[in-house]
Amino acid sequence: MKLVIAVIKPHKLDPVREALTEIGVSGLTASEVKGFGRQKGHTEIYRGAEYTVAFLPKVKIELVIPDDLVERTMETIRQTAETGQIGDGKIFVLDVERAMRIRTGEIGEEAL
Amino acid sequence: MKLVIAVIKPHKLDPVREALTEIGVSGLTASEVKGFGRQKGHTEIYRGAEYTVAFLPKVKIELVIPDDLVERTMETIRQTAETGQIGDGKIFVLDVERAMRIRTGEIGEEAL
Amino acid sequence: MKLVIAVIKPHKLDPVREALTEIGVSGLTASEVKGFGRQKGHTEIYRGAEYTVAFLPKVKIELVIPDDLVERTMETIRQTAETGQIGDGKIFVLDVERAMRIRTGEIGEEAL
Amino acid sequence: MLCFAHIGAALTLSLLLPLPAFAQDALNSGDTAWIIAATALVLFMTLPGLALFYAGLVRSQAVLSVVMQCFAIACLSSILWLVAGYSLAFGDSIAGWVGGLDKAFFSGVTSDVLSGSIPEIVFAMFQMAFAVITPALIVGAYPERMKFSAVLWMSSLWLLLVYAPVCHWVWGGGWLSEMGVMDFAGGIVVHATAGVSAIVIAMMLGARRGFPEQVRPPHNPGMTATGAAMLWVGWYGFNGGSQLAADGGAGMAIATTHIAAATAAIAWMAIEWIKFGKPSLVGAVTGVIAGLATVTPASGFIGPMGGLILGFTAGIVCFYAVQIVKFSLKIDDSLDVFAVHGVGGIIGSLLVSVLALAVFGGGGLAEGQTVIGQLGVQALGVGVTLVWSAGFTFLILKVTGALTGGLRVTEEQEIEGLDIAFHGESGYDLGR
Amino acid sequence: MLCFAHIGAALTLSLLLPLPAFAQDALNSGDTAWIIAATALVLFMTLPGLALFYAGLVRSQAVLSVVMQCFAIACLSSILWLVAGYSLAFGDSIAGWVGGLDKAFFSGVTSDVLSGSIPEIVFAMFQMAFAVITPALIVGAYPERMKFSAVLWMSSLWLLLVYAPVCHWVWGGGWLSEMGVMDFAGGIVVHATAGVSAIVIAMMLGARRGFPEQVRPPHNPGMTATGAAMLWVGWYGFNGGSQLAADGGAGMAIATTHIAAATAAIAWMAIEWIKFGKPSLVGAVTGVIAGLATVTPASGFIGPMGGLILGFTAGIVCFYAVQIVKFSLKIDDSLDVFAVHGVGGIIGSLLVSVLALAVFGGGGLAEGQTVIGQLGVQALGVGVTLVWSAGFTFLILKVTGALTGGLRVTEEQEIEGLDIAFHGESGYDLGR
Amino acid sequence: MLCFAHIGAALTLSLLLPLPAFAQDALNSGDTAWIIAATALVLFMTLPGLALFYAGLVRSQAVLSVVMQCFAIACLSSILWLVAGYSLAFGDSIAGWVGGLDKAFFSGVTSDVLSGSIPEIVFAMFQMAFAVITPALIVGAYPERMKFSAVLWMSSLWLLLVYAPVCHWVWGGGWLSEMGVMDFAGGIVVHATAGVSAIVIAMMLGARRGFPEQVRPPHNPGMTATGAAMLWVGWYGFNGGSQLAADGGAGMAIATTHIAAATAAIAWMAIEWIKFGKPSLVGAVTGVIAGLATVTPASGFIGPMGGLILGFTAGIVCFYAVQIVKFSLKIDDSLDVFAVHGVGGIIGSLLVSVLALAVFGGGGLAEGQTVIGQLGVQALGVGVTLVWSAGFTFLILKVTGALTGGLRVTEEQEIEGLDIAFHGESGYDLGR
Ligand SMILES: Nc1ncnc2c1ncn2[C@@H]1O[C@H](COP(=O)(O)OP(=O)(O)O)[C@@H](O)[C@H]1O
Ligand SMILES: Nc1ncnc2c1ncn2[C@@H]1O[C@H](COP(=O)(O)OP(=O)(O)O)[C@@H](O)[C@H]1O
Ligand SMILES: Nc1ncnc2c1ncn2[C@@H]1O[C@H](COP(=O)(O)OP(=O)(O)O)[C@@H](O)[C@H]1O
Repeated sequence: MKLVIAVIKPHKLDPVREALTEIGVSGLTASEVKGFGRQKGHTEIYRGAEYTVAFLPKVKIELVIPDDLVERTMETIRQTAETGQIGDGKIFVLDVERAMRIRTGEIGEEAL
Repeated sequence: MKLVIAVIKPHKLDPVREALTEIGVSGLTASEVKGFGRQKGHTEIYRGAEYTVAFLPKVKIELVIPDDLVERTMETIRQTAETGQIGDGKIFVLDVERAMRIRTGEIGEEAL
Repeated sequence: MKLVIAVIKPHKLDPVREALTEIGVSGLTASEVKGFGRQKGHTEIYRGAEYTVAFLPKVKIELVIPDDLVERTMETIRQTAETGQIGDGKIFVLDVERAMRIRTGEIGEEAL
Repeated sequence: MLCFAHIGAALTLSLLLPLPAFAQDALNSGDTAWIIAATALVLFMTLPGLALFYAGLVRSQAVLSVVMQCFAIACLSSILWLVAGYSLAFGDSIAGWVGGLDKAFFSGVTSDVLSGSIPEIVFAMFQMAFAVITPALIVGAYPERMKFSAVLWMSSLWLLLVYAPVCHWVWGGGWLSEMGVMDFAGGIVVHATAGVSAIVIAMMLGARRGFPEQVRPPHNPGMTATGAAMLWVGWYGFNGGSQLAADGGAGMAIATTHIAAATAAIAWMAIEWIKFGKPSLVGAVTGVIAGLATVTPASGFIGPMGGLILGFTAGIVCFYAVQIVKFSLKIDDSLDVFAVHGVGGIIGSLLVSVLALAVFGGGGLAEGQTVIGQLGVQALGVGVTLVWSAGFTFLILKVTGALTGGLRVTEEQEIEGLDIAFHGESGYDLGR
Repeated sequence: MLCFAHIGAALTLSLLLPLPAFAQDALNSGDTAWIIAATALVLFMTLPGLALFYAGLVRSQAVLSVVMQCFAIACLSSILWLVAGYSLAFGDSIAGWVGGLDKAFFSGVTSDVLSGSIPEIVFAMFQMAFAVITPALIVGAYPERMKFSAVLWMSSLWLLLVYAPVCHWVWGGGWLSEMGVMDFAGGIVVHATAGVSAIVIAMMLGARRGFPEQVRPPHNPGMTATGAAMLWVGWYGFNGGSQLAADGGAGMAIATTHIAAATAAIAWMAIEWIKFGKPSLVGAVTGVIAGLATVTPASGFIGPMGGLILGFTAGIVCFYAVQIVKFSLKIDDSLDVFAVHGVGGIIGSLLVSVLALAVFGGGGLAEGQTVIGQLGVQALGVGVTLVWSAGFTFLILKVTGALTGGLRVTEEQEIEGLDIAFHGESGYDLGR
Repeated sequence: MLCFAHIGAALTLSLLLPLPAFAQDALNSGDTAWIIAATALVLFMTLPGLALFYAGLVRSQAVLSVVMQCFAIACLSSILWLVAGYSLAFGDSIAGWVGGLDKAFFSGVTSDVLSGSIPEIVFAMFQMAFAVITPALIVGAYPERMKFSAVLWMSSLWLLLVYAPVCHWVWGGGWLSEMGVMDFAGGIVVHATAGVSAIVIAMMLGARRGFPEQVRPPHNPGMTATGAAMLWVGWYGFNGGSQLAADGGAGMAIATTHIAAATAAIAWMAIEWIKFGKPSLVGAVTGVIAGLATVTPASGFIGPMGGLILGFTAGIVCFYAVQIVKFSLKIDDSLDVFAVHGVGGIIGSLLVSVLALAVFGGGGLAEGQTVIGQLGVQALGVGVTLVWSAGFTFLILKVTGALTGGLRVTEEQEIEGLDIAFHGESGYDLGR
């Protein structure tokens, strides 16, 4: 099994979720994160004082999938999350050794 | 060392934390996440407009532990976090190559 | 490529980000987390009722870097994030199998 | 108001109360005390009341922009009211259609000139508070997608071309008041004008991204409820103050106002409970506002019974009006200005002709006026107001669009949210 | 109030001020102006004051449900007050225990009927605001775990069976007012009734999941402080308005009220500082409310000194009352309605017999009444009120439980939070 | 105020209005009604107005500490005002510099003693509300880094040593009022004293960690705007109430106040728009407060025109004052108390000598006084007040530092935030 971590633009979360369900992904976990990279942050000015906000709001999705689904998952995410603008984000893949479904105790791919 | 990632129901965080301390886990990191899976989300209605909330509030805990503790950790989390209801969550295990304690610079299992 | 996960004190985020940029890290993702470990939490008292807050606010940074940058990255984070006080946090390193830049579809180290 | 409230007051006070002889020709400190307090209450309705009511209903990325729009409109309207608005509304009538500029810059409105039993400056300020909230009500039509510059231009022109004239017709001694139209506190002047203009703007501006399926739910219903509560409290000044005296008429006005608000909220809750299985807070407070808007034109002319009837009607009719506008007509009048304020104000302005009758506990119609006759006047007043408001709003938007290079923000700005895009601020920084 | 405040007013105004001859038999526009404003202030106490005060103290998953309960109770109580409540409280007395239905639907309360120097409709609305806040105070006893339907049934029955009668006894010319009980603004009528009922409900409903160790801390103390501040400001209308006139008596009432609030807050802060090492905001504002509740029955009868003494007592006694109820008796009166309002109201209702004496700067007791004698009357009034309130609340809960198939929500609903479970809304959507 | 507002009132009321004969020597219920309401409005300015205005501007980890400081100062000041403050300000003058202790504990201020046409107890409470907000204004100078104990000591001493005497000079019949200084509602007494003291404190306390580059932006601008709106509404009571009557003078005071606020906000917005490309909400509401502070000393003496001019001046001058203090002088007067309140109050106190002239629609200067003459008196008043306030604040801080073992919190406490470090609470618990 693999853990796919994708950092995307917040308004792309729902489209990506829907696209992934269609290719048979059973579940995923999302969290709000702050991203720093090539995309510039913005500056806020209060009473003349400038505050540079280096981090931009992003959403991180994490999903564990069977090895054979990795290709399609990455492709799906890429196509759905892409806007062509700088700041679209990244996809990373890590290896997962074990998985378990808490409710049933099932392990391995059954747990997904 | 292994990184154990568990996604659980929010009100199970404290019980799990206590149970883990008892079996000798020295620390962990938790974060609020939104989960999507078999468990249905709910719909909110404002002035007649329906909003389907696909994601449910979950808590993700991440802890790095020595290899020999993996079994007991997974068991402990499963037992404590289980409610038998759909949506109890998952446990994933990944391999960790290195660890370091910032305060002391200790590395490896000493860092945990 | 490696995934470096560091849990640090919140007010160290900006210094660490700046230090990492200097050594050539192209980007990173940060999130607000709650940490539990050796450092004691605090208690809040409302109308005489004590609430022990076991978790402390921490910031988790995740960055994927080329293998050769791991040493310097860990050192940089350690030096910048250290206060010498208990609770300074940890650094973990995991292996990353694949990476992709959503905007361009570039893969591997080009994606970083 | 001027004219009718006074008849109202007259009706009320006549005979039964031994009135201090100088009541109408000298300063009455009690009346003055109440109208000054009422003025503060009406200002409180807009700032922070309406601002919070609306701001809680939008996405968190636009919360500040909504508050900012309310503040900016309040400031602009105040200045414009001083400069010309008050005079256009209450200056010497030009053929009954608009006031002259004789009172521009409040000229002649010194602290020792009276209007009835209160200083005219107090009356002018009370009216200013109305001129502040009316254009601000329209903010609910265009949140999250209109350029700030366009908001300012449009609101300013609207105040002078729509609000001031209609205010003159009804309260400034214009043609409608000549005909004896009944609008105690602004069903026509405030709610009908704002409501119909909101629809026009929503149609010309277009819907929010993703409307109707994809729009985000209200980001802070508690903020909305807080604002609604402030509007409710402030409305005591809005309707009770329109009596322009501290007497039983003012008391009855707050009674009918309060009862209508409470009844409408219960009706709205009931419908949601039946239709959706759950009564919501946003629904309940929307009912409150619907009841308040609906009772406004009638508040000083009717009795508690009338309040019950208007409140009940408001709760039901406005609920379905929202559904029709949003889901049948697919018009993104985002915060339902027309369905709640417009529809409510119109209902109230028509039903007052019936509910003012003594049988319903009302103060009765003017000497020798019949229900049918009054209904005709009311219908005419509402009709002409709707046409005038819609027409001028259309023109104003055309002009504004030209002045600001389009009314609408870019898609990027809408996605990022107006707070950062137009004001360089973010609403909540709650992290460490 | 009716009876005593007038004596109060009399005491105050007599002799020294040259009163306009018609003071008591004609409309006084100044008094009317103040009471209308006071009515708005008292409504403001509940909406949004009390709603925010309570909502900030619960978990974020129940914030809306608390606000919703306050709104719904406010609306229901208003209608019930119009329909029957006002008449049960102020209608022709039936043997001194309850009013008749002669004033049902405010019949006879037209805008030209006076009550003292103000229109009766204004008096009726002022009283309505009291009828709105009293059942809403009880919301603090059962947050996060009571069915919404049960809340509505219970509050409605409670208004008619507990509030209205007790209000009649004390202010409506009932048996307690015959005996000369002193309750200027509601120590017995408002705080004692609500406080003891809260305890009964908390015991019958059971504690929140995980009480006492595991309950979550207040989710938004700033919201609670905002509500407390609004309650403080509104209390000027609550106590000052109970004078039913704009005179020195009203002025003295707000003075004693303000001083008691400030003193109680300081006392509470001091205790926390000593006991826990840190004075908390939640503690300080709880002290404010304790002081306000405690001074309420006495506010118009005492002087500044009395305010200091009552405030100091309130801060200390109520602090320990909270500890006893929650941690000794283990009763989850979640937001401390009994310990703060009940205990405060009782203390004030008893101490007024002493502090009303001229030596403490008070206005004195009624002609020929002694401290012991007055104390007896007060104790009797408090005692009977506690028994009546507790008894009927018990019965009402039994009936309500039967009507709603149990008072309590399921554990799942409690965990998920009432906002989503019962109203289909969430309090904060601050994410992107 | 006492003296001048009365002349103001006189000017206003004289001749043209047929005054009830007993106007100045008997209770006027209308005037009393307004001043009681005004007192509630001024209390509302501090709680929750000012508390929210300031709390929204700090980091989320210090939001509660700011609200707590406002509450604690309000409570302490109220008690001190009762005990001695009122007497030091309004007791029998000792050589024109301070009042005696004859009115300590409000002795002699019974409910039947009049001050002008209102009960003295009402006047004393109205003044108490001023004594509450003035030291609370200074909270903006030292948020996030001053020990709570130091805040309490300093504020208490400041009230007695700075506020009370200056209040006596100007309003209590002291030397400045003898010279005919014009300060309608507190440009000198409130804003100049608080403003200059703020700067002194900021300098002695030192800047926040990371100032100026690294400080966090306002954590909740919407909260700040809500507070600003409440301040605006409450200011009607602050300035309008200072007329001490419900008449045209009070009406004109709220008119000039409102117009100045609106104009200053627009001016501030315009500057930001030009300079930074975006007008911000925080900027707009800061402009509102600048306009209100600036018009305060003049509000009852000038006309609408004067309001426009003062508002415009305030918006521009205060904007640049902020830049100079923060970025040129690098003084961390964190929430700009001096730049906004101090500078505003001073400008208004000087310009009133010109704008009070009839040509600007003002009520004119006192009999036989010239602009130059008046300007001299104003300048002297401002000058002496600044020196006195700065000097005593310096001494008070030295004493306080000694009493509390240093004024400043530790770096750890500052990083963790004062909410947890000093009050054991956290502002927002919005998680599951
Ligand atoms: N090396 C990295 N490790 C982890 N996250 C990264 C890394 N580089 C970028 N990111 C995340 O991806 C987001 C987008 O990256 P950015 O460089 O701004 O644009 P793009 O991906 O289009 O080149 C960043 O905001 C950050 O959250
Ligand atoms: N494949 C997955 N990868 C990552 N997280 C998952 C995955 N499947 C489920 N989750 C997380 O686990 C939670 C519970 O999963 P769900 O399918 O709803 O119930 P259950 O685990 O009982 O089958 C989800 O809300 C989601 O946060
Ligand atoms: N085994 C672990 N796995 C994951 N995170 C950990 C682990 N141990 C500690 N942490 C994180 O590091 C933070 C600091 O650890 P702590 O033991 O408190 O101090 P120190 O790192 O100085 O020994 C904790 O708050 C927690 O977020």
